[in-house]
Amino acid sequence: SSKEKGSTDAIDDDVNTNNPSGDLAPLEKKVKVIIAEDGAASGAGFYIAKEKGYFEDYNIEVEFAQFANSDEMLPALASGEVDIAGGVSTASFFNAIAQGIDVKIIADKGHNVPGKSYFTFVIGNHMQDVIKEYKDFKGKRIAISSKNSIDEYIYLEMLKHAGLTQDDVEFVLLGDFGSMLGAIENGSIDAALQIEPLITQGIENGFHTRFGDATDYAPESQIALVLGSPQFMNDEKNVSLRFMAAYLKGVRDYNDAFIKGEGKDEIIDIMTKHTALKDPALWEKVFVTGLDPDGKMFLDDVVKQYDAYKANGAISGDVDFDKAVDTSTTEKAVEILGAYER
Amino acid sequence: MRDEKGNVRFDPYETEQQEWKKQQVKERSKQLLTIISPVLLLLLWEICSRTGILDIRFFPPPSAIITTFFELATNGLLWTHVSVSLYRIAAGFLLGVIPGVVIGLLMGLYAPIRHFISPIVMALMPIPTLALLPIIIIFFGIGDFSKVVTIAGSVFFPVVINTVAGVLNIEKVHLDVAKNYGASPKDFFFKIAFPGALPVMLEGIQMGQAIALLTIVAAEMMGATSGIGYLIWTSYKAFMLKEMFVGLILISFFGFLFSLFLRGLQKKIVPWR
Amino acid sequence: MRDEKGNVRFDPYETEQQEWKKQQVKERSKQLLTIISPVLLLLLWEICSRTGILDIRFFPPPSAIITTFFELATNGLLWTHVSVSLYRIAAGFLLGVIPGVVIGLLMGLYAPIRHFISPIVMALMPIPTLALLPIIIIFFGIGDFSKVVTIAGSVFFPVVINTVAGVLNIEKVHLDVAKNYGASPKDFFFKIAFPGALPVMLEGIQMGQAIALLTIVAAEMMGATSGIGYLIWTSYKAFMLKEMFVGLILISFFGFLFSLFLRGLQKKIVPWR
Amino acid sequence: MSNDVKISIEDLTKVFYKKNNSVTAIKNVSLEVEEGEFVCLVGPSGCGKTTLLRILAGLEHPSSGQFTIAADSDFRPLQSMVFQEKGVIPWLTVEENVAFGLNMRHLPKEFIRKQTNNYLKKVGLSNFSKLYPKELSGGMKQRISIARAFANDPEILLMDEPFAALDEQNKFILQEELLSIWSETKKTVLFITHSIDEALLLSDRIILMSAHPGEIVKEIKVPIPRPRTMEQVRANTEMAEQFIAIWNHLQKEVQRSRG
Amino acid sequence: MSNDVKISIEDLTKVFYKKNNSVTAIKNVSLEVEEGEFVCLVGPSGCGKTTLLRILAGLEHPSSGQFTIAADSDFRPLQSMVFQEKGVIPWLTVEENVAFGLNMRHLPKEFIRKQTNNYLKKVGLSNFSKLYPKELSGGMKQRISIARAFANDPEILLMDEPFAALDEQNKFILQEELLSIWSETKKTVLFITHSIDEALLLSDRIILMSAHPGEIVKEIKVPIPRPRTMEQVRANTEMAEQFIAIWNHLQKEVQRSRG
Ligand SMILES: Nc1ncnc2c1ncn2[C@@H]1O[C@H](COP(=O)(O)OP(=O)(O)OP(=O)(O)O)[C@@H](O)[C@H]1O
Ligand SMILES: Nc1ncnc2c1ncn2[C@@H]1O[C@H](COP(=O)(O)OP(=O)(O)OP(=O)(O)O)[C@@H](O)[C@H]1O
Ligand SMILES: [Mg+2]
Ligand SMILES: [Mg+2]
Repeated sequence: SSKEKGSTDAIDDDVNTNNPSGDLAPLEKKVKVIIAEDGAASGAGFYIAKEKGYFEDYNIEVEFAQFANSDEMLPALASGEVDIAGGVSTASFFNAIAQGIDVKIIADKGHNVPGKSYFTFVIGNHMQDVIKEYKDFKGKRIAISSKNSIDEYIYLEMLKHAGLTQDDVEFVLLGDFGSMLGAIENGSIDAALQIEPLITQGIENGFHTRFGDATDYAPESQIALVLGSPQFMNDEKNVSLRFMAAYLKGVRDYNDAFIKGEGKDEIIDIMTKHTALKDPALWEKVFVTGLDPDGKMFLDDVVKQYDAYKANGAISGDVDFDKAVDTSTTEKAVEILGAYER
Repeated sequence: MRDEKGNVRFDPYETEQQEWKKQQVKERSKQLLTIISPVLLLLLWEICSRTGILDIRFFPPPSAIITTFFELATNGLLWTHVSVSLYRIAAGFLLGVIPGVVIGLLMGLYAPIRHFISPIVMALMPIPTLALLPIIIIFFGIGDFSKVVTIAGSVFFPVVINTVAGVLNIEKVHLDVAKNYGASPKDFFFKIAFPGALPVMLEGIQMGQAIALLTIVAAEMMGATSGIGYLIWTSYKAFMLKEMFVGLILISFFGFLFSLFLRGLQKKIVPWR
Repeated sequence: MRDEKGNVRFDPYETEQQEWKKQQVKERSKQLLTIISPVLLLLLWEICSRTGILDIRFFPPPSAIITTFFELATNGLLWTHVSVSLYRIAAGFLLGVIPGVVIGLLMGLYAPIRHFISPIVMALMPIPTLALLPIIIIFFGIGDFSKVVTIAGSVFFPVVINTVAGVLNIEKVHLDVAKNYGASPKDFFFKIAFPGALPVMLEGIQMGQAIALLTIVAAEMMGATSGIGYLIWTSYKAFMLKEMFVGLILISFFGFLFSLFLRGLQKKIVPWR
Repeated sequence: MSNDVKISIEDLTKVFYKKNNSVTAIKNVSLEVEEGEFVCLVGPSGCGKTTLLRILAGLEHPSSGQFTIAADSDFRPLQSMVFQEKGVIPWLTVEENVAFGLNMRHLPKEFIRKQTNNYLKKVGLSNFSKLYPKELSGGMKQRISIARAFANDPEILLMDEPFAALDEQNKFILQEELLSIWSETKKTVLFITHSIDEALLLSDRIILMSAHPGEIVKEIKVPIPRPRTMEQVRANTEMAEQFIAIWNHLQKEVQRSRG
Repeated sequence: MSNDVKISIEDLTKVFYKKNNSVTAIKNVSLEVEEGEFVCLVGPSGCGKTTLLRILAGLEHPSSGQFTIAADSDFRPLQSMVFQEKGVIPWLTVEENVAFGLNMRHLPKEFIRKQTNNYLKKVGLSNFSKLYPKELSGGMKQRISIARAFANDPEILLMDEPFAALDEQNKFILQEELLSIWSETKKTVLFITHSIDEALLLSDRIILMSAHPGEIVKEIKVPIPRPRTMEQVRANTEMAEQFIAIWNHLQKEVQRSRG
């Protein structure tokens, strides 16, 4: 797909309010950008920007490619099959980079909003009277969806917070979140690190209840990241800048809707269209993914996670964060759009 | 009927006709069983999930699944999923069957080729599709073609193995006939080897069809935006179990259909059996 | 050698011995091919990934994979994975084969049972294991047993189908013999139906074995903490491809081994073939 | 040889009924076979010989009519059938095949062993007792089938072209063996064959059947005294006449059923 | 009938060599068959009859010795074999089976059609030309095999017990048909059989072989003029003597090879 992209010579970043976008000029030729998605709500920025025509304003056509989870996107991203992907912070991700798969970390794609974590622990109904405090997790079976990943990282932070060691609890690896519902219902597991909207659906269906909030012990965890293919970020700067600007516009609408409560119906409409959560009423109840309107990430936390995986022996090789992190395009886009008023 | 001695006699023809009629009734009741059994199963499921024996949250009753089916059908989405998957299955099936047949015939006919390739086939066959997905993506990208290749890959093995077996099982006397009547290599291939291997080959193809369906979920796990496998997978991940069951029932339905279709085709293709 | 007329004559025995020796050499070179071909494949792979024809990040050279294999082997982890998986495969295999054989025999012998069960088998068979995982978890939890059940579920179908086919393919004359010599139902079952169906049944079991291996990754995707499937899946998810390939090669190796083992067993179990 | 009637068939008819076409395989067949008699049934292909034998063997129900087999002893089975080569059960060893009938009747192990060995010896298969049938030639397989039926010690023996698949020399060797066992046991035998020479060599009486519907049209007493040899059969001019008579009958029937 | 030599076999020996045991199937077989002659090869089972025929048919190499088949015409194939029932190819229709040899030689379509129809008519299969062999009886399948070989119009015909699997009545009908086609075409035929009657009915000359190693031990000219009937063969006392002579030879050979 990259062959048909626009010129790469000089960056065209003149702002002109007469442009359809109100800022940057549209590309001369229509360019197609392929975004790898896993149907998660954290792709909100992409969906909104597409539906509200922010991409179109720049003459960008986006196409979504569905993946089961973000790790599987990496080979596709590195080989240029897709231009943009959402990456959950995992050892796999760092490993791929360490082993020469060149991808760029460019913007925030998900963090927990304090007190409203979309990615947090739940406990089974049979545990409601047993687990009252974090230290009550002692001796319990806790399901996590993957090892050497943000999931395990949050899990370990929680244990630290509870004053427990890994030997105090029973770790269960359960490949996907859907299966956790069944497992927690039949008592195979006592608690799980679950994600929205399954948290809310599980509560509605009476499978589990939310337990505390992940920001209690991991307040500034970077859960997911927007990743760009190196070709896309380096060789097609005109496209990537415009893409990022449109994306941020989408993210800002999302914040307007879910944080400020402005235009919520329209956004929920878009979300039901693009994600697996088709019930608008449920959207009113879920704790949504935090998406920074300026694309800012908790980079320190990313490095901290990396160090943790490395200490665990899950990473072979080294990641050069200076090379892997490239926020320049995002910063430039924020510059053009102006900082978001919170 | 009584004969001259006054004994009761039965008309043998009538006796057999009665017998035959009884047989027919039995036959028909067996066919009825075939229809009843899935209905009964669904009914049982309905009752179990209504009475709470089955957890309704995990096992929505068939009636609810059917409602969902019609919802999906009326908004048209379902047909996209079905047609996309059918296309992929068909294309993958062909892409697996054709090389499978060609390589299988070559392996069957030429011992050195057979000895060279069969260990590779034996070694690659047990590797689960699921584990091959990343490699397939690297080679074939994330487009439709990669799904087709995934399916083709799993169809290939049973076809190749049965084709080889088919060729090796051709009766020796037919090879002698061909030789005695001076068949050229080309004639031998098309008049003896291929049709002779066909019946066993078709068994392999039938198996390949089953495997193509089994693979569709794995194939559509990655990089897809539609398809029955995609429907199942995304519905499941979003805990929309009714939609998931619609997908499962669709697969099961198509499996049934394809089996019948291939059995019919088999009768057409090998009329001599 | 010359005969009385002075013509060169050949000793027919010697001629044939020469011929036989030539044949033997050919035979041995074919066997050599069978060993050479996987070696050649690995060599090609090594060269391709060293020269960059294959992307080394996705296809680590076999030499690197072997190094990783020895690393894993020496730290003992590998044996845990292997033994856990072998246990699950064996248990799942048995749990699929035994009911498969029993139900298959019943279906083969009693037409009403066959007509009742076969549509259910036909409908359930195409449903991919991957899609059944959540249901299996709900019913069987996340322990070892759920993996065993997953494998059993996929082994069951080929076994049941081939067992039915085996029973139905028993030559009619053998049924006549049993009837004529007054076999009781029990004797009929054990002396005629079971051994008569055995050869075709064993084909199904052989297929079941292949499927058990194909399923191990799916089975160990969820709730496992060890096993070859777990090794493959977690290595893959952590982008540790060398470890993943070690797992794949192990599966391929065991697939090869099991096939040979079952073929050997088959010869023991059906010596009359 | 006593003159007791062993098999009595009365007005037996068998119709195979199908939706569109029904076949009358045999029609009003009545026949009496004496104790110890060796009767051959000869007739054109498809005339219902097998059908008649299968009815007697309990493998088929008659459409009308009945038959009785006189039982001398309560312990003996009424009848045993000698099937063709394919009737040997491939997954049983030679020994197990011969013991099959006895095993099915759950007789004492020791008795079965003795009886089996006895008949294995009679047909010359003692050295092959542990082998599977696939390792044996066609003639040897047929010996198993014969030994199995005789070992079962039934009231009567039914044989449906047991030697049809054998070559002429093997056929004769087996015919001789059959006669020798038969003369020891004096069983009543109903034997189907297409071979007139075979019928002349083996039987006391030859029953000729017509093409379908199969009816009994003629009976021929074989005049040569036993023991007979093939040379006698071939050299005897009376036999040559008999042969030609039967031959002409069969040719006529075959022509008739084809025309 | 000319006196030209059509098949000349010279000192043919075939050894089947295996690691542990080698079998000399035929040993120093020399034989001349005249143009248009019908020669039957008779011998105990396993004496190498099939082996000899397979060598002539080009399906096996001789270990030593050679043979020549005199070619009258460049267009004709040297030989065609009539295989047993199983040699009929099940996935070809009756018609295609009969045309098989002609099709393999890629002759003109029109010629093939005519030749095929001609021989289909001769063996009475015209009405069955579009059927597959499975729908036919054993006798009809054997007719296909015969028609196929004759339609191919070879220099010589080789037949390996073509009628062994048929019942006696069918066998005779086919023998008559074979003789009638043969007398029209006057092909040279080498025919294997175990049936002495068959050999006496069909052949000009009978070659007797010994049990293995297979050697030719005796030749018998059949004295009855053609056309012959089975009645003649059976009624003729000279024939009966011939029969018994051959019979005794075979019995002796069989006993010898068993002992
Ligand atoms: N199960 C059956 N269903 C229908 N028709 C049958 C069945 N069995 C036999 N027949 C018919 O009954 C007739 C007599 O058959 P049967 O096998 O008894 O003849 P046969 O005298 O034994 O012939 P052959 O000499 O060829 O063995 C034939 O026309 C045959 O087609
Ligand atoms: N391919 C082979 N390999 C080894 N031995 C063989 C082979 N073919 C035939 N023989 C042996 O050669 C001998 C002659 O066999 P052949 O088939 O020619 O006999 P035959 O006279 O045709 O017997 P039959 O009358 O039973 O058909 C036999 O001992 C047989 O075992
Ligand atoms: Mg019959
Ligand atoms: Mg032979």
